[in-house]
Formats: sequence, C-alpha cells, structure tokens
Amino acid sequence: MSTSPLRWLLPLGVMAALVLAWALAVKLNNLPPYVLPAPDTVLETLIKDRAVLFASMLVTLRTTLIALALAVAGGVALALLFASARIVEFSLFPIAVILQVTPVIAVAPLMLIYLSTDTAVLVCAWIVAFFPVLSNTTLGLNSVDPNLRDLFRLSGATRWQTLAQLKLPTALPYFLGGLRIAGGLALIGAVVGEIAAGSAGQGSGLAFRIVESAYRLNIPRLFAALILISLTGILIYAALSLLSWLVLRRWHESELGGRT
Amino acid sequence: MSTSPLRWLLPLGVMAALVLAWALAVKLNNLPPYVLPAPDTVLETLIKDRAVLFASMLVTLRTTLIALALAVAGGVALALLFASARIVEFSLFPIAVILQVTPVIAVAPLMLIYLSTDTAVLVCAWIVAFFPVLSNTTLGLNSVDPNLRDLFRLSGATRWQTLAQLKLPTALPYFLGGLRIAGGLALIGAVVGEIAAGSAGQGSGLAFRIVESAYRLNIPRLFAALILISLTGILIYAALSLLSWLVLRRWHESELGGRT
Amino acid sequence: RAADKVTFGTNWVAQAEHGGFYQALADGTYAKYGLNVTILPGGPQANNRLLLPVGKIDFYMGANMLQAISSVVEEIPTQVVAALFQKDPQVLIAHPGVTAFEQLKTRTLFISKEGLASYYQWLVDAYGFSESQVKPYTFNAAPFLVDKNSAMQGYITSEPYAIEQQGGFKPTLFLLADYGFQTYATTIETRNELVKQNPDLVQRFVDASIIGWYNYLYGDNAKANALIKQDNPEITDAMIAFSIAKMKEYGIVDSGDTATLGIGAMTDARMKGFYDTMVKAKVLEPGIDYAKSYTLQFVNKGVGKELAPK
Amino acid sequence: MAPRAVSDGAPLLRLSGVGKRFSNAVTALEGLDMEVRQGEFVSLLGPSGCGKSTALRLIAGLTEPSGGRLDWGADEMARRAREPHAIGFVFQEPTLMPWASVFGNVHLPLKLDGIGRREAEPAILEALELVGLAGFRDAYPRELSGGMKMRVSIARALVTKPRLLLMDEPFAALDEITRFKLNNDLLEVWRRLRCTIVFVTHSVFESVYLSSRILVFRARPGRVSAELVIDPDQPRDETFRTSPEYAGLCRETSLALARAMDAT
Amino acid sequence: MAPRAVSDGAPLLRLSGVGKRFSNAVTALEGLDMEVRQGEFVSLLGPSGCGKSTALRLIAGLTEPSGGRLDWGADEMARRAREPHAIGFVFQEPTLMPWASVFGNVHLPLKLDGIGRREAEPAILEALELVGLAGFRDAYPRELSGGMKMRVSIARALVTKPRLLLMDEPFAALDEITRFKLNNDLLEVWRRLRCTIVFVTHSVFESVYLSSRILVFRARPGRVSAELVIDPDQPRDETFRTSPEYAGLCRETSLALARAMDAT
Ligand SMILES: Nc1ncnc2c1ncn2[C@@H]1O[C@H](COP(=O)(O)OP(=O)(O)OP(=O)(O)O)[C@@H](O)[C@H]1O
Ligand SMILES: Nc1ncnc2c1ncn2[C@@H]1O[C@H](COP(=O)(O)OP(=O)(O)OP(=O)(O)O)[C@@H](O)[C@H]1O
Ligand SMILES: [Mg+2]
Ligand SMILES: [Mg+2]
Repeated sequence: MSTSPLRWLLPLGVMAALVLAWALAVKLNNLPPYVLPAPDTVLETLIKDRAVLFASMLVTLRTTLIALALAVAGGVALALLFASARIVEFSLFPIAVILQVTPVIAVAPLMLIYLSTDTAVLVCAWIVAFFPVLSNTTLGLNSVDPNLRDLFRLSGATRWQTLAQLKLPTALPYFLGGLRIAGGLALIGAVVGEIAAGSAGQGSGLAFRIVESAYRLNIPRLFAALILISLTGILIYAALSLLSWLVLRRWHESELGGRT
Repeated sequence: MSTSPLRWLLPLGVMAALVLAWALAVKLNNLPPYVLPAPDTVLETLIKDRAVLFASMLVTLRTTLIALALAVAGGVALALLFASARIVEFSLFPIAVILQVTPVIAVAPLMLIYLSTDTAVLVCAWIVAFFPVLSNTTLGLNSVDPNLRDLFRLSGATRWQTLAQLKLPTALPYFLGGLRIAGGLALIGAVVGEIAAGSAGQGSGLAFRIVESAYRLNIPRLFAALILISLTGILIYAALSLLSWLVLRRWHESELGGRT
Repeated sequence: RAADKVTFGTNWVAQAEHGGFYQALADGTYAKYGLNVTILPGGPQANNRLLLPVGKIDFYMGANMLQAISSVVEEIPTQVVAALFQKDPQVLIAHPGVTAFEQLKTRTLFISKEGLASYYQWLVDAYGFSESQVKPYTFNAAPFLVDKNSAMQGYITSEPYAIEQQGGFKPTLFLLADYGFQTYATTIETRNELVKQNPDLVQRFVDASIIGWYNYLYGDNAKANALIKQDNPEITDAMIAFSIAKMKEYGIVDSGDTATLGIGAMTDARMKGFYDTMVKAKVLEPGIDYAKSYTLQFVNKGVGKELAPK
Repeated sequence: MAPRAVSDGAPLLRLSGVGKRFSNAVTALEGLDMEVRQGEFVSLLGPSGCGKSTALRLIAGLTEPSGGRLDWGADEMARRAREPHAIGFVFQEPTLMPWASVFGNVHLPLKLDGIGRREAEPAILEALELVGLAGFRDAYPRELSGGMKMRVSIARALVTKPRLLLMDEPFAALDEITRFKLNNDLLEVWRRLRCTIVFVTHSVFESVYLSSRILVFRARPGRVSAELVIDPDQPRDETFRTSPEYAGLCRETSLALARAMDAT
Repeated sequence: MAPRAVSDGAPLLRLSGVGKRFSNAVTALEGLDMEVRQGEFVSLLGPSGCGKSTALRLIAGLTEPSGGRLDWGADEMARRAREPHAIGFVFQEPTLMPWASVFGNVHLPLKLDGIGRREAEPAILEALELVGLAGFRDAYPRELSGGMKMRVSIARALVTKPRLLLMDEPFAALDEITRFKLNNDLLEVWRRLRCTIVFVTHSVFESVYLSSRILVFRARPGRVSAELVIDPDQPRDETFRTSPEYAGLCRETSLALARAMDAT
C-alpha cells in the first residue's frame, strides 16, 4: 500500500490542481500582483531570490528541528513525570497549560532581557510545540491494557521496566500522532519566534524575509517565502509519517490499513 | 477519584507555591516593575483595571470558543472525509498541513483585503486550532478494532452507520485528546489573530491590551492580561477534561485510572 | 449636494500623532469641504496599507517615503499627495550618559525588523553602525531599561514618555531627521486613479486635513482629543500633551519649507536628495522612477497658513 | 421430541480447491474442498492453527481466497442466505464494543437494520435470557467475566434470527452445564429457524452431539482430511449422550482427529 | 512413570471469609474459604461468572479483597512463592503485547528479570517447543490463531519455572489432542518443578485428570460449595483416563457442579 505510486502521484495531482486554480483565479479576475501574485511570478521570484531565500529557510529549518527535538524531549519527559502518579498529573498539568496558552508574542520581549536572541526564538518555538507531545503521550501512557499492566506487576517489573517496556510502547501510536502535530507547530513556533524575538538582517530566517517583503510590498517574494514554509511543513510531516509507518506497521491498526 | 478534594487542592497548592516563588524572586532581586512586577502589583492592576480587562477577556473568549467550535466542526469533517478512503487522506493531507504551517501573522494582512476584521481573526484562530482535531481524529478513525469492523460489514452496516456507530466511538478518546490540545491553541490563535488582524482601540481583545501595555511600558497591566489569558486557558482545559471524563469514564482505560 | 463618503486608514491606534485629522473631523472642517470622513485606526500589526490599492479605503496615512517608493517598485498604483510631517519622528533613545550620536555605535541597539529593513541601512552607510549590534525591538522598552549600555528606536512622541514614567529618567533623544534622514512622514497616500479622475475630492481632503493640523497645533484641540480618547480609551491627557509638546519642540509638522509653502509641503529637491542618500546606503535600488511616488499637485499652496501664530 | 426438519440437501455453498496465503507467507489453507448444504449443522474440527477460523471468514466473505473458488448455490434459499443481516457470526474472541452496555451490544445488529430500542427490546431480552444474562443488561463489557462476554456475543448473533450462522468456538469459555444447556438451546434455535449452521469446536463430544456432519481438518496447509456423517433425524438428548452409538461416534471422530494430526 | 513428589501439605495460603464487591455493586465473592497447600494441584470449577478469575486475581495480589483475609503460610517455601517472578499467571485472555513477536512475548518475564536475549534463548525455545510453536517465534500476535495466542501465553508463564502457577482456563481454546498433550506436559512440569498449581477449568474431565483437589464454586455470591480429593499418587495416564475410577470421579464431580448450579 505504501509503495503504490498512487500514494505519491495523487497528492501531487491535487497540488497541481490547486496551483492551476490559483493561476486561473489570478488570470480571470485580473488580480494585481500585490493582491495575489500568479504562481509563475512567485516561482520566478523563488528562483531569482533563491540564494537569500534558501539561506533563510535553512535558518528556520534549523530552529524548527532543534525546537522539535526539545519539544519531544520536554513533552515526553513531562508525560513520564505525569504518568508516575495521577496526583502529579493533576498538580502540574495546569502549569503545562499555562505554558501552552502563553502568547509568545507577548512574552518574547521579556525573554530577550535575559536570553540571547537565538535562545529566545528557540524557547518560543518550543513553547508552541511541546504541548501536543505532552498531551498525547500522557493520554497514551494512561491507555495501557489493564491485563498487561497486571502481568508486569506480577512479574515484579520495576517502575522503570513497566515504563520502558509497557507504557512507552502502548503510548507510541499516540506519541507519534502528537509528534505529527508538533512538527507543524514547531515550524510555526519558529516563525512566530523569529517575528517576536528574532534577529533581523543578514543570516535571519524566513520570518524576517516575510516581514521585510511585506514592508516593501514585495508580495511575490512574500509568497515565495510562504511557499518555502509550506514545503518545509509538508516535508516535516511526510518524514514524521514515514517514521510512524516504519515503527507501527507491524502491529498497530492505524498503520495496517485493513488486513485481507 | 475525581471527587477527591486533593484533585483540586494540590494544583492550587502548586500554583500558590509558584506565585510565592515569583514574589520572592521580585523581592530578593529588587526587580523594577517594568522587568517583572510583583504578584500583588499585578493583582492590584487586575482589580483596578477590571472593567477594561474583563471586557477584553470576554471578546477574546468569545473568539476562542467560536474558533474552537469551528475547529471541531472542520477538523472532524475533514477527518471523516479522510477516513472515507485512504487515498483521499493521502491526497488532501498535504493541504491540511499547508494550512497548519501557514504563519497567520504573515497572511493576516492579505486576509483583511477580503474579510472583515472579525472574520479574519476567527480564521486565524481556526487555522491554528483545527489541525490537532483533524490529526487525532484521523488517527482514531484508523484505529478501529478489525474484528468489530468485520462484524459491522457482516451486519450489512452502511458506510454511515459504520462511521457513526463504530469509527466515531473508537475515535472518541483520540478526538478528546485532540480537543484538549486544540482548546489551548484556539486561545493562542485568537490572541495571535487579534495581534495580526485585529482591530485596535475600543472593544478589542486581550491581545491588544497586551501590545498596548507593552508599548506604554505598563508591564503590570501586561501581566494582568497574561494572567487572564492563562486563567482562561486553564478553564478551557479543565472544562474539556471534565467533558472527556464524563464521556469516557465508563469504558476507556485512560479515564478509568486502574480498577480494583 | 450630499457629502462624499471617504475612508481614511491610519497606521496605528488613535493618538496625538493623528491629531490634525481628528481635528478636521471634530470641528467640522471635513464637513465644510463636503466630505463625510471615517477614520479607520490601524493597529500593532494590522496592515491597512494594502486596503488602499484594492479600494477598501480611499486615503491612507503612509509612515514615510520609503514605503511610497517601494510601491513604485512593486507597481502599486498609489502615490503621496501630501506630507504632514516634515521630519520623521523616528528617534534613537539612549540612557542619559550618552552625549554624542557617534557613541551609539558601540552600544546594543534595539531596532524593529521594519527599522532594520529601512533607516538602519542608512545608519550603517552614513555613520558606520553595524548589524551585529542590533537586537530586535518588539515595541516593549523593558530590555532597554534593563541594559544600561543600550539604546533603542522609538517615536519621539511616544516611547520617551513611557520611559520617563517607568524608568524615572529623561533619556537622551537623537532625532534621525536631524542627522540626515530626510524622509517625509505621516503622508496622505491615495490611488493614482483617484488623482486622475477626481482631483477635486483629493484636493478637498488634503486642504481640510492641513487646516485640521493647523488648528490642532495652534487652536482649541479639545474636541479632537476627545475623539482620540474615544477611539483609544487607553490614552491619557498627559500623553497627548507630551506628544504635542514634542511635535512642536522638534518641528515635526511645522518647520523648514512650511514657513513658505504651508503644512503638507513637499519639494522635488528634497525628494531627490533623500532618494540619492538611500541609493547610496543600498536601502533602495538605483534607477527607480521615484518621482512617480508623489505629486506636488495638491500641496505647497499655503492653505491655512493664516492659522499659524505669527 | 419432534423429528427435526430435514435439510433438503441442496448445496448452499461450495469451496473448491480454496487456498489462503497471508502476506507473511503463512499458508493457512491449500486445496480446501468442502460443501455446506442448506439446513445443515456442520462442525469443523481440527488442531489449533489449522485454518478453521480462516475458513469461516472465507465463507462469511470477510477475506478473499488467494486461490480456488467459492460458489454459492443458485436457488432462492442460497440467495437469501447471502443477504446482509442474514449471516450471524460469533467470533472466536468476544468482539464487544467497549463503549456500549450488554443491551447495546446485543441491540447492534438490529439497530443497523433500522430497528429501534423500544421495538427491539423483546428480542434482545429473549436472547439475553437464552444465554442467562438477563440480569446484566446494563453492565459494560469490562465488568463481565470471560464466559459472560462470550455469551453476550452469542446472544448478539442469535438476536437477528440469521439464515446462516457461523460460530467460532462459541462455548469454549463456558462450564459444562451451561454448555450443555446452550447446546440444546442452539439445536432448538436451529430447528425453529431452519437455518444453516457452520460450527467450529474443539470438543469431539460437542461436535458429535450437535452436528449432522463433521469435517475434520488437518494443519499446514489446512484442508479437510475426514468427513463423518451423523443421522440428522437422530434425536439429540440425554439418552443420545449416554448411548453406545454416541460413544462409538465420539471414538471414531477422535481417531479421525488423531490421524489428521499425525498427517501433519 | 515415577511416583510424583508428594506435597508436604503445609499450607501455602489461606483465604478466610473473603468477599469481593466491585464498584458497580456486583458481589463476585462472599464468604470464600479456601486453602492452597504447598505442591498441590488444585482445580477451580464452577459456572460462568461465579468468581473463579476473581479468586485467582486475589491470590495473585492483583486485586484487594473487600472483606475477609488472605494469609500466606509462614515457612520458607511460602515466603519464596510470594517473591516477584515466583508467580506465573496465565490470564483467561491471551494478553500478549501486540508490538512484540512471539519470541519477545515469551522473553518478557525473563527480560524483566534481567536475563538477556541470548542467555534466555534456550529456555524460550524450550517453552515454545512445549506448546508446539517453535516455528512461529518471529510471528506477531495478530498473525496467530486464537489457540496459538493462548499457547504463547502458556509458554510465557512456564518459561520462568514459577513456584506458584495460576492458570485461568489455559486450554479452553485448544483441540483435544493438543489439550491432552499439554495436560501431560503440565503434569510433567509440575512434578519436575515441584511447584503449586491453581488451575481454573470448565472441563470436569480435565480437572479430574489433572488435580489432586477440586474446588467446586457456586455463583452469586461466589464461594466454595464442594471439595473433591483425588489421590495425588494416582499415576495420570491413558490407563487412568479410561479407568472406571476416573469415570466415577468425573460423575461425582459433575454432580457436585450440578448441585452448585442448582443452589444459585
Ligand atoms: N492475519 C494473519 N496474518 C498472518 N497469518 C495468519 C493470520 N491469521 C491467521 N494466520 C495463520 O493462519 C493459520 C490458520 O489460522 P486460523 O485462525 O484459521 O486457525 P484456527 O484453525 O482457527 O486455529 P484455532 O483453533 O487456534 O483458533 C495459522 O497458522 C495462523 O498463524
Ligand atoms: N471489573 C469488574 N467490574 C465489575 N464487575 C466485575 C468485574 N470483573 C468481574 N466482575 C463480575 O464479577 C463476577 C465474577 O467474575 P469472574 O471473572 O471472576 O468470573 P469467572 O468465574 O471467572 O467466570 P468465567 O468462567 O466466565 O470466566 C461476574 O459476575 C462479573 O460480572
Ligand atoms: Mg480459530
Ligand atoms: Mg474467568
């Protein structure tokens, strides 16, 4: 199923159809480029400005990946802490929720007082991305088959063994689901972080390109940057889906896709 | 378990400890209010400016709830569409990912060309919140017990019946997990949307209060607004957790919490 | 004849820097000129600018000439028809110890992304500032207050007030305009098509706005301030007073050419000078037909000059 | 006891040379030939893992054969037995919906058929009564013992009064007395509904007591290795269970099973 | 056959007046008195839903009694049987980890005991060989038939050579021949390890064949209603299975079971 070429061709077809619709919309309504640039204009810009845009993309991608890694580490670590006892979960979850709903845009300046710019951007991206990992992993850790839990208890499994060999595998499909959400959020978080706390000028990420293009009303370039962000997002999502498939294909319904 | 007073007292205790630590940090380091205001200063501001702050909170809360409702509707509807066939899922998921990773901050000005301010804010909040619902519900819909699926097939269940009576109940715990993530995100989304596309001045939400307080260096008020946002977030999370408990307590492990 | 309905979009929440427009609205000058004006305040990020070319608003309050020239580059059919601020209110704000502009070169500077994309490039070129000393400014002065060895950007009419209140000291201010950043600011932009098809309407709006500014600065501005406070309840009388005082002290609105040409004045010479400086600083490309970004058709007529104190 | 309705012997379905290979290269069935006739009570007997459940799933159309063919009889009866709702299936595992009560689980097939709670109630209660669970109608699956879960699953299969009943070791988790009672109840249902039953069991005694025909499977690859026919008109009761014929038939079946296992 | 090691008869554990009430107000057990002696093979027999599984879970310490007391013997043997790893449990459902192969599932209790893959391999293969699944070591649970899953679960319980083995209908899903073979294998294991076995079954024949003592449960509330003792020194083989004593014991047990059910 996953090797069928349709799996790749169809999404590409849908994307092509979307781009076509976009091109037609621009053409038929005679939209000026500052309202909605045509796809070819955007592509041209993308190629023309590739040096500066790709450099920025790499910066943003780097932040995203580090933030995602930290989100996974932090989210899973917290989930494990919460799973140690329900009472810990009740006590600390409100703090996690506070972190999640804190508008990074608002607190970024305060962070800048004590943190370097790069760290502040990372913290922003992390705050945005860690919660789905935490929440889904906690849900998974709490969904253990009670009979298996009993088996582990009987076998004299230590807390740590129960965790590593029972709870974590059970939580895996939930965790991977949370990871797929967090992937995109880490990217948005990186962009928002760059906007809120990021350095500008040379060597800065896609967010600065977007703000700069908006300031200069260079809308085609703004769209080129947006498209790079979308592509990055799709790539991250595809990579995480592949990971999920590799890990779960032998045993979890969600990746078996119906047996014959 | 859920009726034990500890369930409420402990989180409150932890919060109290946090506030105390905050107060001490301010006192011992002699921090000026524009860096970190003391909790009592913030509380004072909260009481003094309650009229304007609570009015703003209601505006933001309203946006959040509408966005959350739309996120649920949209996320579930898309998940159902995706569940109709794996091929649909492959084809359309990239679009969902694009929507998720689109930095609303960047596109909000473009949205304002065609949408009214309120609608634009809503769309921003929706974009941020819908993905976890979609992603988790899709995961849930794909995790159906294969034997039960066979049973439905044998009983001549229609597509619609299988959906309503098998897939949706199976997906429920996953969906509710996604909802708890989306609740907080809808709130952030509303705040970011207000910042990106929101009208300012009268009748505007907490985001505007924050930006404006920051601009005027009225940091105690900024913190008062932040605290209102955190409280709103915790309230939403608590409400969604309660919902989850009510719905799942009779049958799902995650809400049973170990049987005796 | 019914009054023409027009919408004027600003680029920030209502404040004293928009006073002249509110004045014309409050004291009936717009009405007298046959205009039924709605003022649409902007916000921290809300971008009313794109609403102009697509026709959702008729006039837009441009921040400075850089954006107007960008519009030419991007072939956006808008132009500046009046410049109400002769000097850009952009300042660099430093702690009291700083005495000379050059000293800022060794300090950490909090500059916004927009600033970095515009005037900062000129500072680099003209004064040898460097990008590496910049930290992002996000419209919150706390980082500046904490770091005694820093300076930050700001509007002369607003940030210094908050800093005086919260920091408890009078900061040193360097108005960029006084150091050679000679863009006009707080302009009125409109669509080329409106200029061509209904110049009378444009002229009436420009004239009424100019009169509004004279009255706001030199007449009874109580009603205008009431309107401003209605649109933005957060603002206080003290803030408004501070802003007006600074506008007067630094000649933001009424200085230089306005003595002869009246408020709103623009000249080709100054535009050329500005463009050349910006090209040299690599903020703008050479070869842009910058003259398309403005027109002198509606200003320099001395309208309302009689309202200024002698 | 009334003489039972004689099956008219017309074929309901026939598997010819059916094979089933799973994607992990395990060959569960190969060259399976078997026939099910209308109104029959056929038991499938065979070693663990020989493909009985797989054969049942093939008949139900839940999986496709990877070789050979499955043909349904051409007449009206066969056509009607293939309709949705006409097949009742008791899976080897209880397969209950964890979110529904016992009542809700048994209601399911009727609900899918458009029959509301109120209207279905008598049939549901009757089925629950039959399996001795009338007192547990509001319990949830996780509150039931293993045997009780299986009985809910049996009630669910019977509640629709199916024309073709496929049962995969339905009574394995039950004590002998309950099992004997349900054996008789099942025979009663079979007679009353004149339905066809394909029954997987591990109990030689049970297969002899219940069926009109026993198919003994051998393993890897699974196929029919012996067939025993038992007079369908033989009354099935305690007299039969203690009769020498019964003992003889059991011995014969056990031998066939032993031979099937040796062949592997 | 060598005479089996005689149990020394010291009590391993005793349940006195034990009750178990679930949160949904179902009383599974009430006033349950029973004793398990060291080295014994005790079978629990009783109607479906009478609390056999609950009693087993109580003994294993997986659930707390809501009334009465559970006392363990005071001597060294009893102490050692309570150690972790010393109890083997076969659940009524297979309870396999879906993410691990057959090998991995059987490895689990050893792994939890710190014994690595390499070191554990001989024991694992031996256990798999015993249940006839050596060829399926790399299969995943979802690729197994119902009986095969149950056998994996049995192999997992045996692989640690436990001192106390609690088995909840381990052979219910198996064909008679496999079942007979495993019956004998289990007796062999019991003799070799000199362990204590508490065995839940629904088969009267099996209980008589295997046990040295049979406890017959009655239902709602569950408690012991009869006790049958079978000479532990009686050799268990085909001769025994076809002997008149065996038939007599079976009849007696069936009667006790029938009386237990009538009492309900
Ligand atoms: N989904 C599957 N994937 C791979 N192999 C499978 C699958 N299902 C069953 N098998 C294999 O097919 C064979 C037959 O399985 P089946 O379930 O039909 O046996 P059975 O006769 O019902 O056994 P039991 O009496 O133990 O239930 C077994 O060897 C099993 O390993
Ligand atoms: N978790 C639970 N919550 C509520 N009631 C339960 C629970 N587990 C078991 N029961 C009830 O306790 C009683 C005894 O259950 P138990 O599983 O011990 O029966 P059993 O003797 O093992 O039956 P079987 O032979 O069918 O497995 C049953 O009536 C059952 O409904
Ligand atoms: Mg089977
Ligand atoms: Mg049981």
